[in-house]
Amino acid sequence: MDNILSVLVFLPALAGLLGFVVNKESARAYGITVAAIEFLLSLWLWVSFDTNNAGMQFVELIPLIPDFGVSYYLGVDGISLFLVVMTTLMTLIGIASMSITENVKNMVVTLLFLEMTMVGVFVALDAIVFYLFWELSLVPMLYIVGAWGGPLRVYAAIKFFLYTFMGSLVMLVGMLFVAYIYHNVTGVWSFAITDWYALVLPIDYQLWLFAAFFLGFAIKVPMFPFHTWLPYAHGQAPTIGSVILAAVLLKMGTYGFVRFSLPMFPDASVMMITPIAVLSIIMVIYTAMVAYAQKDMKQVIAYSSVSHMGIIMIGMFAMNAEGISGSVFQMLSHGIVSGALFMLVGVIYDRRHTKLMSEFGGLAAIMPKYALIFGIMLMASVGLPLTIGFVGEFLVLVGFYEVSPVMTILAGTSIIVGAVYMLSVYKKSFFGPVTKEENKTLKDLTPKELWSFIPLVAIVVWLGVYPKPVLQPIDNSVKAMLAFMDEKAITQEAKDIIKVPHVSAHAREVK
Amino acid sequence: MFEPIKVSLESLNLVTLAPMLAAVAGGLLILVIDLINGKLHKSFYVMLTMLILFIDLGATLGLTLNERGFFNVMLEDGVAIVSQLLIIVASMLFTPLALTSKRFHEYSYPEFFALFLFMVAGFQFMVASDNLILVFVGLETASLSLYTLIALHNRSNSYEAAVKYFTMGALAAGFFAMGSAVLYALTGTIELAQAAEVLASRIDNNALVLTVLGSSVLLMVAMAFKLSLFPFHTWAPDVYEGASAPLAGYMAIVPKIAAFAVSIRIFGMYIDLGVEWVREMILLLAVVTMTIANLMALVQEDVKRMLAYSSISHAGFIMAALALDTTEGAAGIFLYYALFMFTNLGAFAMLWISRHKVRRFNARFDHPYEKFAGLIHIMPMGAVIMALFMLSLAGVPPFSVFWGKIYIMQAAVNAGLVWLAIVMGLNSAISAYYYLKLIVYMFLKEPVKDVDTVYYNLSKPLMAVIGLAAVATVGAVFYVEPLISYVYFMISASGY
Amino acid sequence: MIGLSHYLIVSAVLFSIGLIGVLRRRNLLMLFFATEVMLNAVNIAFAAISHFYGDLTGQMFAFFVIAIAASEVAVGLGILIVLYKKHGSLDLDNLASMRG
Amino acid sequence: MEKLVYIALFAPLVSSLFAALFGMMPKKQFVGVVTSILLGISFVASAILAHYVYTTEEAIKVTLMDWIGAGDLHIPFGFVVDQVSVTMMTVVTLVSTVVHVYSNGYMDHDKSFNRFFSYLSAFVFSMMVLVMSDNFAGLFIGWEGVGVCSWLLIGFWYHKPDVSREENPSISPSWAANEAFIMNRIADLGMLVGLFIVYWNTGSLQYDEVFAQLPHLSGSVLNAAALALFIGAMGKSAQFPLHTWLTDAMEGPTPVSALIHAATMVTAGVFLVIRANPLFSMTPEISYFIAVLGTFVAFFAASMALVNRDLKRIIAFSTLSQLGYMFAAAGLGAYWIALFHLAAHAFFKALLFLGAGNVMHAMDDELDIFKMGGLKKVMKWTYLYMGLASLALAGIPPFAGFFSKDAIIETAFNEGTYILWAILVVTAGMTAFYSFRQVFLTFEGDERYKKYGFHPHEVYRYVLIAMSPLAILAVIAGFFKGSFEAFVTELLPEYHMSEHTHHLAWLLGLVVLAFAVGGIVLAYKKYAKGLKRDEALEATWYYKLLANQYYIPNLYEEFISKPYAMISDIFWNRVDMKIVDATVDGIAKFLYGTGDGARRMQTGNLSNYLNWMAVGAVLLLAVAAISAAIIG
Repeated sequence: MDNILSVLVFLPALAGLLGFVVNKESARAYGITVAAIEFLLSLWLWVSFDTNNAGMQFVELIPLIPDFGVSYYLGVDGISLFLVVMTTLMTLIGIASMSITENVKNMVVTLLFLEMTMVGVFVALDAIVFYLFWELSLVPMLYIVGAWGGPLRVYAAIKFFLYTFMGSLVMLVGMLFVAYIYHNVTGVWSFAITDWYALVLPIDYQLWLFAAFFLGFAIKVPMFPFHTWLPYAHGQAPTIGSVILAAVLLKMGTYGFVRFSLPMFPDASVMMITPIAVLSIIMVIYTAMVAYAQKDMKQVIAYSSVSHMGIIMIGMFAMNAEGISGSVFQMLSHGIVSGALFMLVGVIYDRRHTKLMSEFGGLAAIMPKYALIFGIMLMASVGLPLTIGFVGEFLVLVGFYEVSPVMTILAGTSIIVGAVYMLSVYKKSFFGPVTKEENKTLKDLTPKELWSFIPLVAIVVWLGVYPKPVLQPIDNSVKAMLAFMDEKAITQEAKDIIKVPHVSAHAREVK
Repeated sequence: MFEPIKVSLESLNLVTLAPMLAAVAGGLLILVIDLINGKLHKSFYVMLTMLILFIDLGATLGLTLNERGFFNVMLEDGVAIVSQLLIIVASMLFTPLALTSKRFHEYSYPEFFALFLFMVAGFQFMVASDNLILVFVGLETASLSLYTLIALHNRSNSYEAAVKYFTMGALAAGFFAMGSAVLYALTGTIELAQAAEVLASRIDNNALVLTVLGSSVLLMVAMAFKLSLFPFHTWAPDVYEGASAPLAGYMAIVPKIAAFAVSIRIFGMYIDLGVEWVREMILLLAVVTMTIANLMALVQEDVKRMLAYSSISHAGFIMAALALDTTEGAAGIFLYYALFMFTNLGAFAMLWISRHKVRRFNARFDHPYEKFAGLIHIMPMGAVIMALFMLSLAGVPPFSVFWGKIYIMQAAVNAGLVWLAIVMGLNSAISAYYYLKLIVYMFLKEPVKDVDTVYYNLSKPLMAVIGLAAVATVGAVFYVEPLISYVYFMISASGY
Repeated sequence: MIGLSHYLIVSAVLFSIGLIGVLRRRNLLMLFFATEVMLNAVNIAFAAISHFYGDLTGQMFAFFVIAIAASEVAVGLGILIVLYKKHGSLDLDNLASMRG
Repeated sequence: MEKLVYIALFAPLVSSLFAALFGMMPKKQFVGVVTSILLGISFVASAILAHYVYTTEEAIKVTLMDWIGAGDLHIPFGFVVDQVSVTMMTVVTLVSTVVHVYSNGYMDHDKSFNRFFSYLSAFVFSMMVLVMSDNFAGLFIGWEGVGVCSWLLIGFWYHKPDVSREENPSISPSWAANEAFIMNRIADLGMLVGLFIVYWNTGSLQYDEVFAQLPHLSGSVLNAAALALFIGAMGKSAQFPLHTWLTDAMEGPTPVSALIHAATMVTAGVFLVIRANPLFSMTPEISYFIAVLGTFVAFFAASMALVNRDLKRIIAFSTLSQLGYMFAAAGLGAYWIALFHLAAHAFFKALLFLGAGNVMHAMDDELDIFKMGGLKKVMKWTYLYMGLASLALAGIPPFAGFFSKDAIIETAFNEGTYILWAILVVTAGMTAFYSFRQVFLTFEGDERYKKYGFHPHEVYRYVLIAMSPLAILAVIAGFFKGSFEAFVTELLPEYHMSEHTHHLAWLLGLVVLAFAVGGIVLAYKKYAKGLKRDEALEATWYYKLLANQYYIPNLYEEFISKPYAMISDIFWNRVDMKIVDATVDGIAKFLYGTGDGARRMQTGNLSNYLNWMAVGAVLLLAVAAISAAIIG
């Protein structure tokens, strides 16, 4: 099946359309089934993926608007493959664990459309197609936050939409400009990212374009100081919305950096290492402190997302394979872990209809399973070795250390400040005596809830102990990208900083 | 003694006139039929109008490219043909909207349809000539018909709208005429092609700067009025509000297409001659218009009025393409309208089906946002389609307007005006707010009253039109390619 | 000797008078007259320029302007009559139900 | 032999997972039994491995699988069993086994019995990973693993509420657990940085490869690496200024204190320094710093122990003090002596803690030694054990502590660092004093507990039996000093006293002994006959200073915790909400406001509209004229 990517993209959309016909009572089951099929398909994609090939695979290329250079161009490499798999997985688990009772059918249909856009973003190799899915993903999310959210939902939804929309329009101008240059150089219109990679741009163009793309991606990530939409969106979104938002939508921003900014503007990227690192460090420390000040459990997780995205960002700009692979791995890790944490908050919210930590306390005694899973995810979140959270964070910090020891130490405080707010959440909610009468009768996780967490826990441990199946394809593609960036860089500075690994992945297998 | 004037029919090349003649003859036919039998139902006239427009369309398609005719006043170049096609298609979309399930005053007069056809003919004359006399005549024919059509809606607001539009239109006509006079004084001709030649030799004469300035500014005012550019836009919101919804939607497209065609001819000439300030003026108008109109749209309480401001903003957006004076820019204008047409008419048609005889929600407005609250519960399909139109207008891909937007933004980038593209982008972001506001009302709020009748006016033909608009909006990605190549070919063939 | 420029100045002055009338008048009927003045100013200009160039197009334009002015008056008065029937006044300050 | 390595390593993991299966169920006695047996198996395997290494003098290396591979970085799960690690393995598994058996009795009535064993075994597994790993990353896994287990176990009784610092200096188990975790994390950052330095300069994290590369590195790099790694060690081994968590960690169940916070985990820092001795021996400045810090902590902790009234805290301070001794030895280059003291200390300190656990058990978790006294009548065996352990701790021959501690003090003399030597000698005296102050106040004198209505009783017999190996080792471990030296110096650098020192050895020993005996005698005089409180002394500033741990916890709270919380709050409420977010909203509001302003031009009045047109025309003219003037 060579066109598996198209199937992956459009199956959920088609299923969403057909979903309108499905009876209300069966909508949930329908959603789970479709998401499961989609997940299995993505697993198949992984299985049939050639892990030794660092380039694009399963490429599909159909000219769409040749006069304008737009084509329907899809493909995956090691970097995007796992983001696709994570997307389908989190959608499946999200739908399966969904606790919404109102308008379930609309929710299922919306989620399926959202899944299409998310998969689309990760497999698109044409800038316009990428942009198309990128923007479209806002719409279902707007609806999810706006229709099922909390009291401020409309404000949050619109803020989310407009903020990201604004940024991405600037990015669009950047894309158009790249296309223009490409046309000037080659005489052909093309929006294909792989074509764009071949462009060697002068420094000032690179810088301006980097800035344009940066705005689009940074708002999505969200980087400080563009992050304030996120706490609102998370605070108001229903659980499923937060899960998808944190797990997948934020990754679109960081993915954009790997897919566009780094390979297209290597020199600008190198020049921007320090500013980006500074912003990232602010994200890491500042938002961690803000998270510590929160009273609402969900807001803590929301701000912690920003903090973790800081780690991802800084790793991306390490300009060596350790850092970038770690950063991509950390995207997956953060996707799984923060998704799970939001689901966990959702569990308690369903029971108590509050997320204020002051309302809880001593939950460990009443809901031991819940406390256990929360504890595992907490540990993964603070980057405990042998959980998924460590691998990425460690690699990121290793990688960036080569660039700047001092900034690495500052970013590394993430393991301290992260522990501070996470442990404080755990202490406030789970430890201590049970003070509130209504908490004494809370039910522990139901089998349904438990079974939606078990796969996540399994992944957290599996990829913490044995990340190789995932890390190696990522690493291969990253190495290829770095080699390419190094070759393309025009300034000596960039050539010096971009580090091409000389030892291949297999050279030092287990002896 | 005067020589007898011998004009051979071939040299007149009447084919170039055929489209307009079809429309005019059709209008007359309707009047005659009404004289013979005054009791015919509006559906008869609607269908007749459709047929006449069809003939008109056929005649337009049959035109040979870049042909002149009728004492060389007709000029059927690419711009003319493309804009005529757009005008006719938009008219064909508009006409069936008369077939509402409720009766409306204006459609009971067959004159409505006759006037409508005269108006179409007027616009066609306007675009199909580079002779300022004919442009002026076409402009006035169309405008006078349009004022009447607005007034026919028979509401106190409609009269007010008609008067405002009329008065300001008369002033604009004065400006246009004066501008033509100055240009005439400058060049001794009112044919743009010849004027350009003459001007080219005189443009460096510093003594004439004032005249060039005067002519361009006067003509610009007249066109800016037609295109509803800030600060000449003031009529637009009121007129849209006073006019019936379909007519408002129509006004946001057809007169502007015609005005753009004329503007391309006139201002393209100036820019080609190296009169940079014309470009500056256009850019300024464009940027200010799209921004201010956007900001004003933010604060509207009525959907129709919001859409009025939104179409002003879109006009500003397109105006920017005019400043580029590149083939892409000119093609962008028509491409944008071709894509915008369906969405915009669809959106206004959605308002049309919810039009009530009496205002139920608000003392002043017919279509306040509250009216659409919870539409998803009342009329799910309608809400989804309206949302599609709104997203398209906001420029969310892959819906139709998005393609127009990026084409124009690309054109701006290609012309070296990256800042303009960024301004366009940011404006799109601002505009998203008010479009979203409607979506929020439709999807995220509970209905305010138990409204049995949001889809009060719905009928099969209206559903068909809206359905067509929705399909065209959603499926844009599939026809953008042929559209671009056709428009681009036509525009470049006519030398712009 | 009265030259082209004199005519043009007259035309410009008339045009300005018309414009000021349009801007200052509060009665719709007067306003219409003011626009007529403007159009006639244009006619003078056209006629004069036409004579200056020895070219008939200007005069043709003037004729068309006259025709259009006439039809404008016809349509305009029609609308005014309906308006007057509804509102009972032609003062444009009373005509501001739509705003904002 | 490989199988034995895996058995030794994974038996605790299996044990932990087995116990975890029943983690949420009511007490199951067999869980305790099975885990104890599995730990015993691990011990046996370790012992066999130790024998193997001892006899063959070769290390066993195994690689389980790849762990992380990215860029040029490749980290396998590799384990090495050599002289150092096998010593640690044996000590760890031995103490663990004893503690597991002991816990069967101690946790008898706890409703989270099963969970406790799960955590405890998980800890042992982490510790085994820590000591057995053949690379720094693996060490870090264990390092963090023990941290988490320590967190879980300190906070084991998480249901206790927070109380004020006056009431309980540790506030609550969960508070203490968090404090321990976060403080360790601070140090772990240092450790990570050490790893990064090592990796980027040697291209590997494998011990052997790294150590082989060391001679090629510059001094500053070595110093940086050594310092960073030592910062890591400071956290885990609770060295000043990261020491406060250790005493607070006493909130955990006493077996935990014995195993984790005395015998094993806290010595991980010392282990790291010993493990990385090739690095530290190349950085004399850092090593000297380590020695100085160690000496300081030895004295500093002992001083706080002098006045403390809390049974477990006294032992905790003594642990801290002994860790100081170990660092002093390691810092002075006597790695094998540090390791020897580490092992010996593990035995007698665990014994001491378990004894304290017996007392607590008897006294219904009362910890104030001022409320005890005369317990020897009911708790003979415990008295014996604790007495033995205290003698060993005080360094009285022929008990284990004498041999190990004396060697350290001798080393300080040998290195010519006489100030360190003097401090260490004085500290030895203090150690003897506070140890026996505690023993006498608890077991001798008047039976103050009766006043408070306690009914103490001796613990289960099997618990006492379980403790006996530790007691025996506390007594005899010192005798193996020679063979131990021969064994570990296969790997570690040898350390010999100079001729001069050798001559004075008996004299030096005597001085130390004199101080130790002096301390005991002083304690006996003051406390053996019963508690006579010296109000005047207790009111002095230095007494208060010591009793309040030099006010360091308060200092941390006032200058770190509270400002952190305050700044966090400011960041959130003032910066994030009022500046960052308000700017965004401000832009939106500005746009909206502009729209509201602009709509005012739309008056509805036709005359205004016409004026606008005229204004527009004039403006256009102006713009055109200006740009014409500019552009030309």
